[in-house]
Amino acid sequence: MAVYIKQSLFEPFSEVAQHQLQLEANIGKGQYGASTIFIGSMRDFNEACDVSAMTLEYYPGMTESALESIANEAKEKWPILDTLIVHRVGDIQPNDSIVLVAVWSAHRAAAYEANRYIMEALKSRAPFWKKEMTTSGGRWVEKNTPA
Amino acid sequence: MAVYIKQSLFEPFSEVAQHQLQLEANIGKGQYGASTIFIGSMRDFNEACDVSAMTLEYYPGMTESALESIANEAKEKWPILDTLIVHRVGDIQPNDSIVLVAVWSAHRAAAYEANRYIMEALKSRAPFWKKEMTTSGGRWVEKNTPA
Amino acid sequence: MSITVKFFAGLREELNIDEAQLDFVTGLTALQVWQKVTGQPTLPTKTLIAVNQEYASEDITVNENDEVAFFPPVTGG
Amino acid sequence: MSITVKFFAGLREELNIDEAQLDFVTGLTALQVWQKVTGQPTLPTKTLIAVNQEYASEDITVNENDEVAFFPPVTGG
Repeated sequence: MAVYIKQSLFEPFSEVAQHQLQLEANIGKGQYGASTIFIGSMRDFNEACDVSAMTLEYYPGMTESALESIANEAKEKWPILDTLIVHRVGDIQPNDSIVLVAVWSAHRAAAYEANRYIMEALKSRAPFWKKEMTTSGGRWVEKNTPA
Repeated sequence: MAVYIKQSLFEPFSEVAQHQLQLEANIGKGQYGASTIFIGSMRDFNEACDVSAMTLEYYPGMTESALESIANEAKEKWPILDTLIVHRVGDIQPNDSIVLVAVWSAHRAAAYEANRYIMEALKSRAPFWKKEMTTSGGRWVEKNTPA
Repeated sequence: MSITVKFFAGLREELNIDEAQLDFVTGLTALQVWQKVTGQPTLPTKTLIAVNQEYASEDITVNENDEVAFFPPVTGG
Repeated sequence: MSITVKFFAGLREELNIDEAQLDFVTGLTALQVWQKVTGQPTLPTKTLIAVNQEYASEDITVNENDEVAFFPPVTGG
């Protein structure tokens, strides 16, 4: 179970691959039969509404512990073997990865459901705030899309 | 939208990364905000029931078109931008990746739901058959786990 | 003018037939194809049928040059 | 003996306060902490409160050395 806040660009596939090697070292190979990965990235709204970049603020300390609580809740609700949550903060460019959630389990239902649970909980409870940079200045995103 | 049948070991993260580069070349960067990846791999049942390896048979031609139909159905049901399905056949060792499903979309709900839909449809309709190799010989898996 | 008949997985091994050619006769159903090739009156429970690589039922009428396949429940993924 | 008060995102910018220290008084609620630091009688609609980095309501009583944070609805992910 790991949570990382990244101040600069991260490469989601290598983060997952690296974590998976650690998992295999810890619990042995061939223990998980299913893994799910969600990657959220910054869309390029340039033409539609002039958003050219974004800044993500967080609450150092509380953000990490909120993400750890969410991962623990998922582990209590589903028979999962491991989770990885990576979230970017700071200045973000279009197409950059913002969030990565990976879940490993023996069977697919738990991997799908726990992954979605973590993402929905993260969106509603983890202290992150997005500010969009437009041609007319910055504006704070007021609420998250429900899905 | 791509479907690949692999006769030998494949590396899921590089398959997804490669397909994503093609997608970005086709539709431009920053078009998708969400992607989901499911990876099913062979578990190691050595201690529990002596399964040391597996062989996966398929129906060349029908298998590919069944997977393409499933991907098309997902595209009709959800607003998704692209899908990638990779499935291994032939002789498989514990920990090898068996199946990879990746979905790209603007928002997360479609990416999660379409990915799960593709996996459930693949499990129930795509012509693949697993034969487990045990110390007392081979045995065909009789039915798929529901989830 | 013939029909190609294929068997997969456990069914292929039990029958010891991978692929067979059958002379075409007008009005032939998938079940009759099974009967002619295997000599068995009925399909084993849960056997699936595909005609030209699409799922079909045992009473479907086949055409010349069709490919008819019989196989057990699928277990991929 | 004090309380650390933090503000984030839009609230931080509007109030132009990042962090403040407040003298501790027994029985102080989170709402009173807000009032003392900002001079405003009520919290803006939807403002969230965390005490020692856990979500709390405005009527929670704070203790000495607590960290009290105020911030708008979260928009991560």
